[in-house]
Amino acid sequence: MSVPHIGLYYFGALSLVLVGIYGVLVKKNLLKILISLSIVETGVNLLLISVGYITGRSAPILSEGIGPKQAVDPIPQALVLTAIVIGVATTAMALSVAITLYEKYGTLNIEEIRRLRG
Amino acid sequence: MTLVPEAYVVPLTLFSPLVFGVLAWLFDRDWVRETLGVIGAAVPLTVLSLAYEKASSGTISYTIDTGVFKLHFVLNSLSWYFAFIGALVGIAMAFGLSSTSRRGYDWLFSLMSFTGVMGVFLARDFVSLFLFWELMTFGSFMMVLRRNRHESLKYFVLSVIGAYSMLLAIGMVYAKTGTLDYAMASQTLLLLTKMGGVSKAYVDTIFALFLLAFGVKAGVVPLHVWAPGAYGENDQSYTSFFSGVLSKAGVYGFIITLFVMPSLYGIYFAMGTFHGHLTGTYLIAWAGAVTVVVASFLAVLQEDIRKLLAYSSVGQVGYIILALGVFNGVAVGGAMFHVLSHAMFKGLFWLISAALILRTGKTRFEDFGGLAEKMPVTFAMALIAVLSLAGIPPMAGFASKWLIYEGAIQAHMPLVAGTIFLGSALAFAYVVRFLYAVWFGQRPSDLDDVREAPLPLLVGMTVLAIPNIVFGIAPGLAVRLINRFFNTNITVNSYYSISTPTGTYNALSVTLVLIVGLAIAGLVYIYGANARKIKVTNTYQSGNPVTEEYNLVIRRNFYRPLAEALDFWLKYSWDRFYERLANLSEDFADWLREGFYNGNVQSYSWYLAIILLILAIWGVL
Amino acid sequence: MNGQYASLLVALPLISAFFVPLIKGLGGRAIKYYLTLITALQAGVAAWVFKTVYTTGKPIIVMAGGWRPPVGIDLYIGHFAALFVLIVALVSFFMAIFSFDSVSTEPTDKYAMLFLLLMLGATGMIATGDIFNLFVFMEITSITAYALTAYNKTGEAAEAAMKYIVLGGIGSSFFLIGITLIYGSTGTLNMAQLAQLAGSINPTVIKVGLSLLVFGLAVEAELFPLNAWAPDAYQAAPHPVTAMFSAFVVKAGLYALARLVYLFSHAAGWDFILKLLVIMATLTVFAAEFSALRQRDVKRMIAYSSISQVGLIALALSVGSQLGVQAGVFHMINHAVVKTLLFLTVGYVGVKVGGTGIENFSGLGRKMPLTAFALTVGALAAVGIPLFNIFWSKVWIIIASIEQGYAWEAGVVLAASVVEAVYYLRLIHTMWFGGWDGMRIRESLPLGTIALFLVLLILAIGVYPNPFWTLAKSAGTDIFNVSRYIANVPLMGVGP
Amino acid sequence: MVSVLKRSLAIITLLIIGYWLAQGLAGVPFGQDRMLVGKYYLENVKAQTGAVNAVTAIVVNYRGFDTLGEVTVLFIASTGVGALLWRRKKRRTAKTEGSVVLRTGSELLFPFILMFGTYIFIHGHLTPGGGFPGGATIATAFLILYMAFVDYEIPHRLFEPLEGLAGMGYVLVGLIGLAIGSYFLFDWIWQTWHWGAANLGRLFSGGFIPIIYTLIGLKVGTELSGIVDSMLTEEVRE
Repeated sequence: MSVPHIGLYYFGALSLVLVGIYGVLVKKNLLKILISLSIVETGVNLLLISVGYITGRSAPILSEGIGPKQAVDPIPQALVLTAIVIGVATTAMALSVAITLYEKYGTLNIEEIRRLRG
Repeated sequence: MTLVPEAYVVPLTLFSPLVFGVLAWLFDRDWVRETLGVIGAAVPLTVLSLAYEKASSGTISYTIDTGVFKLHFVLNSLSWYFAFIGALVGIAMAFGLSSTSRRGYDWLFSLMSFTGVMGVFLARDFVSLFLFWELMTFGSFMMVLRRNRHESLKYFVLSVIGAYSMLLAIGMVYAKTGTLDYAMASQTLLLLTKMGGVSKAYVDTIFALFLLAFGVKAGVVPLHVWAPGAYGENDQSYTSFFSGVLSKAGVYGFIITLFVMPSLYGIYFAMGTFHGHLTGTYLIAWAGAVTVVVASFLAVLQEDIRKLLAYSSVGQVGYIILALGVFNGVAVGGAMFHVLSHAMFKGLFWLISAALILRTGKTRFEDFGGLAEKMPVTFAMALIAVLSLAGIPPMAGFASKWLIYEGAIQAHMPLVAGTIFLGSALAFAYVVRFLYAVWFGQRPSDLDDVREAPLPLLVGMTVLAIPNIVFGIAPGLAVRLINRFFNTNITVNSYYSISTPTGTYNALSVTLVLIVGLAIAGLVYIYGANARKIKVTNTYQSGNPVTEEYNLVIRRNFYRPLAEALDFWLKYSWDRFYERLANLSEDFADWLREGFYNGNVQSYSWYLAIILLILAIWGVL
Repeated sequence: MNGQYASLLVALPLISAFFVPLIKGLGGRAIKYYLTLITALQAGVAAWVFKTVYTTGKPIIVMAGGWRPPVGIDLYIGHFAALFVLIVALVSFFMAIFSFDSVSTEPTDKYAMLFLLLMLGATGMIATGDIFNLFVFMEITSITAYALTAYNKTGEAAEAAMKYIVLGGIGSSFFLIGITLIYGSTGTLNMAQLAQLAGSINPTVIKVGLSLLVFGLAVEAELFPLNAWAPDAYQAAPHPVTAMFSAFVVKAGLYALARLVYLFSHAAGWDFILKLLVIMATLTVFAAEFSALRQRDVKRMIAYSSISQVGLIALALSVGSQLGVQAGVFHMINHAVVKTLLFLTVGYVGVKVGGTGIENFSGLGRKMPLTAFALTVGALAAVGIPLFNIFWSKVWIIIASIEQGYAWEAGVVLAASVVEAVYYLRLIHTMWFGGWDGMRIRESLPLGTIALFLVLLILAIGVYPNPFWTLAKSAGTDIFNVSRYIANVPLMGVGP
Repeated sequence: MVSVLKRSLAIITLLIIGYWLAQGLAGVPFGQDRMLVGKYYLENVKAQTGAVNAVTAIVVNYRGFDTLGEVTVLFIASTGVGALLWRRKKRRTAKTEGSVVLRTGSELLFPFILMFGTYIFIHGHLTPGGGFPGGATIATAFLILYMAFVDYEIPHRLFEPLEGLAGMGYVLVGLIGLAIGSYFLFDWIWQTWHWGAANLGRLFSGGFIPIIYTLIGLKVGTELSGIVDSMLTEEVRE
């Protein structure tokens, strides 16, 4: 069992993911959980974009001086664009659900939002 | 044979009951429904009778291609024998239903189970077997469901357990052999066992699962608990079929596992011996013996006519299982014979109880009495049934039991033979009660205007009563039939006389002796006896005054001393055991539901984390 | 017609959904008619696609933008996708009709849009040939599902949606990490090309990546213990939506799961994933059946039953043999039919009688005879009685799993099925022999027609399964036979 | 006590999971060139799509299906939020009126933010950005108005149809591609008509990318504003 060598960027992104999951597993407030989910999403997006990075190259906009050999992988960036939007959409849905929940239950403590069980 | 082309024999036998049942359900009008139903039940009997020559000398096969599976059916002497018995009871049931039921529902499902039974008997591959097995169970289950939810649930759960064991066993057979045909599967399995391609435990499991599946339907103790309720809480005319034929499907299953699949046959040898007997079959013999004893004792103690007959059915099927387990020619021949005689006399019994319930609306012994004068024909039928069940010559019941007994002795199983004797004694005890409490003695005043059973019901009874006498006087007829598909080692001297290696039974001479004896006794009674009338209630008191609650008349608590003697054993009830098991699983279900789906999304997230953890630990290690 | 017109499967629901805001003013009823019309059109397109695929025997490869894969995204409409796209469209059509009676909560225009997009999402998930596009369609499906779950706007609905969002969110995040890893090590997202490269990927990466993909999809596919959101969502969602969840949303997840798992069948650690899936599937069946046993709410009970059937499908798909996959697909078809019928009838009772608690089903046989009859047939089919459709697929699943050496799992599944028989039996008995309050309810003609159609379908498959089994076989082969999948996709030579 | 246990359990669990993920990531070393399909894009993007920005070319053109899905997802979110927070009678929620600085500033900035957003999405094929950031910027303009004025509401009658029309426009562009080039989402402007081949790297190039991005920009702008609006309203209780 050896410590795997991963870059600092990966480490940061991965930490965000884990921190987010920690929040989901431990926090009782629904909004905090939703924020944690957003953190996870951010971490994943960062991870995705750093996988496409190639040392020493620049953004894949092929204008002056940047040819195909000088640009990083454009696909992850395109994917991240989509992933961000999906994250936004999920968060928006989640927040409106949280608003409804607060109206109906008068609380955001997830231990009290347990009418459906069994 | 030219009357029904060969290609139509099997489909007509299989599907005419179902089709006519559906028609009877659709055209739910008086007379129309009954006519359709009787026709539906009559077709298989007619077709089978016409096909006798062909089926007993060769085979008639038939295949349905559903695309998913090919369903094979074969009419040979074995399946003909069983199917014919089924069809005979079936037509009697149809006559009975004409009197006792006014519902299309009953016709639909009873004829559906008729089709199911025919399919089970004719099937030559596992899928057809399973398919029709389920159809049969489903039809009979719907009959119970209409009348009693709790009993139907019990029946259903046990049946489903049986069905799924069968399915699992079939799956296991198919997984190894790649075929579903009985013969092919068993040959391949035997080959594989010899070459070590299949472990012994695997085959043992298949064997055990099959026995479980068939044991449920045959009502082997401790899988019998559904039977009293399901037989009792039903239309009694249907019960004649249910108890007379459906339980034989279980027996037939045992026959398949024991004889049709020779590889499993080989497995008995592989399973080793126990005190000189093959362990596998010895277990079956004892399962049958226990069933005989337990069910017969319970039958004796019943106060309800339907319960008594139900337990008696279980016990009698126990005889058949026992005989199959004894596993020599004579005993197995006896088993086959008993299949016939039990179907006949028990079917008759249930039709009689149907007539009683129809005419009096009562089911408990204490409410009956003195009906012999009111329903003379039914009484005559009851006499035949009682004699046959108690195993008194010249009825069919005697011949079959005698063969089983001979077989057990030959196989050097004295204890098993002893249970047969005990069972016979107990059977005598309960039929005597049935005979006396219902037909003789004082008649309760509210039964004074009881009429004779309606004609269709009487016709049904007659259909079943005749074979009881015919096969009783001419056991050779039945044995010759059985000898065609199984080497029983029983010699048929003539229609009236059969011989086993150790003895000969000449039914005709016994009958003649019996008639002569009866005649002498009658003469003595009429001319010589100095008869004195005593009160019926006096028999047991012998002059001693008794308290009212200990007033043991034949109509009430007659065998209470026996019950007290068995007190210790009666504390243990399989029924209660299963109830407790059911409660336990319901509690478990609640625990699981409340514990796992506890409504807290954080716990749910933890489940996700745990799965990730499992994946991670697998990845890290 | 050009095969590329199969892209209408995606374009039609989309453009129709976008069109709804423009006709918002016409009122709820008009919008429901519009919804019915569009789903019918979609069913027409799907039927055409189905016919084309099954007559030519060749899959339709839709290449978006004219780019050949792996450069562009392709829709792979093979035997499986063609069949299931048709099922999706048909079920949606039925449920659109059902919406007339059962959905009265405002705003109906949004309901219609979400309904169409749910259909779109499932269609896309089934059809797509690109792993990231699968993620996008999965998100479309699940976000619509979140919204529709909460649509009734009660506290329970919001609660169920919240649980669904949290669990679905975690699942999809990890799914995306999986995609990241796999993309990072191969440089492509096309499924066919990934299947080609599967054997050569770094074993650690593929193990982690594949596990994460499976994990993410298993949340959608309701595998135990990742299915805790499912009963709540099923119970709280509007009745037609519940039927859709059970009939095709979860199927899309299962399909994706099976597709990805078999695509990577040359990858390292594949056997472990398969074993894990088998265990999870078995536990799914077991836990769900027992949870349903004492359920007082019939809709929730059927939801659990649906989950258990899904577990059975997952078991079949993950035993790892062609027969198993075929049986699983067959079960998918049967389950879609049966559960549509069950949720339709139960939902209809809920609408008409005012609740789906078991007490509302008492005497239903006389109150609403047609509905009760259909419900009974559905229940019997679900139990797996012969001559009803599920029987055949269940038999094959059991055989297939024993064949692959999973005899114990088959035993557990069957034992759990006994429990299923018990609770359905209670329902049937309550309906036909329970007390009746003397009321008689007029049943709607269109819904009765749909119910009868489904009943006849159940019986037809039950009595003569051959044509459907043939369909299921070719569809199952489509999933299992990866080399044919690769050969069918016109990959252009983008290589290292 | 339970909480401490739970926290420590969570940490241990997450460390193991993290270690496992890190192991996986170690197989994909950071900063190395592992492009396969990406290289193809970089080499052919100018010729095949007329766009300089490879990312937008991929987003809109090569992987158009993703973007269509993406647009749909956002549409779902706005619809879903609208459905969930739908009220029979509603009014704006606002605690206090914005300060003078805020109000004046937002009135002043509003047109410029709109313009900036528009700039971003019509230059999507040339510069970083595109429909989504542009749309989001536009939505910010409306968000500022919401924050500054208590009774401000977006013009619903205009926005909702516009949102639908923009979405339909996108699909229609795709369907025209199906009609002309026999592929859905086929870039007929560039591939069939070769428009803008002369001004590669300038505004009027890039095939249908600017058109789609304009539609997306409008759509995203109206949608996000709609979401903001839905969340900032509450039911009127009689």
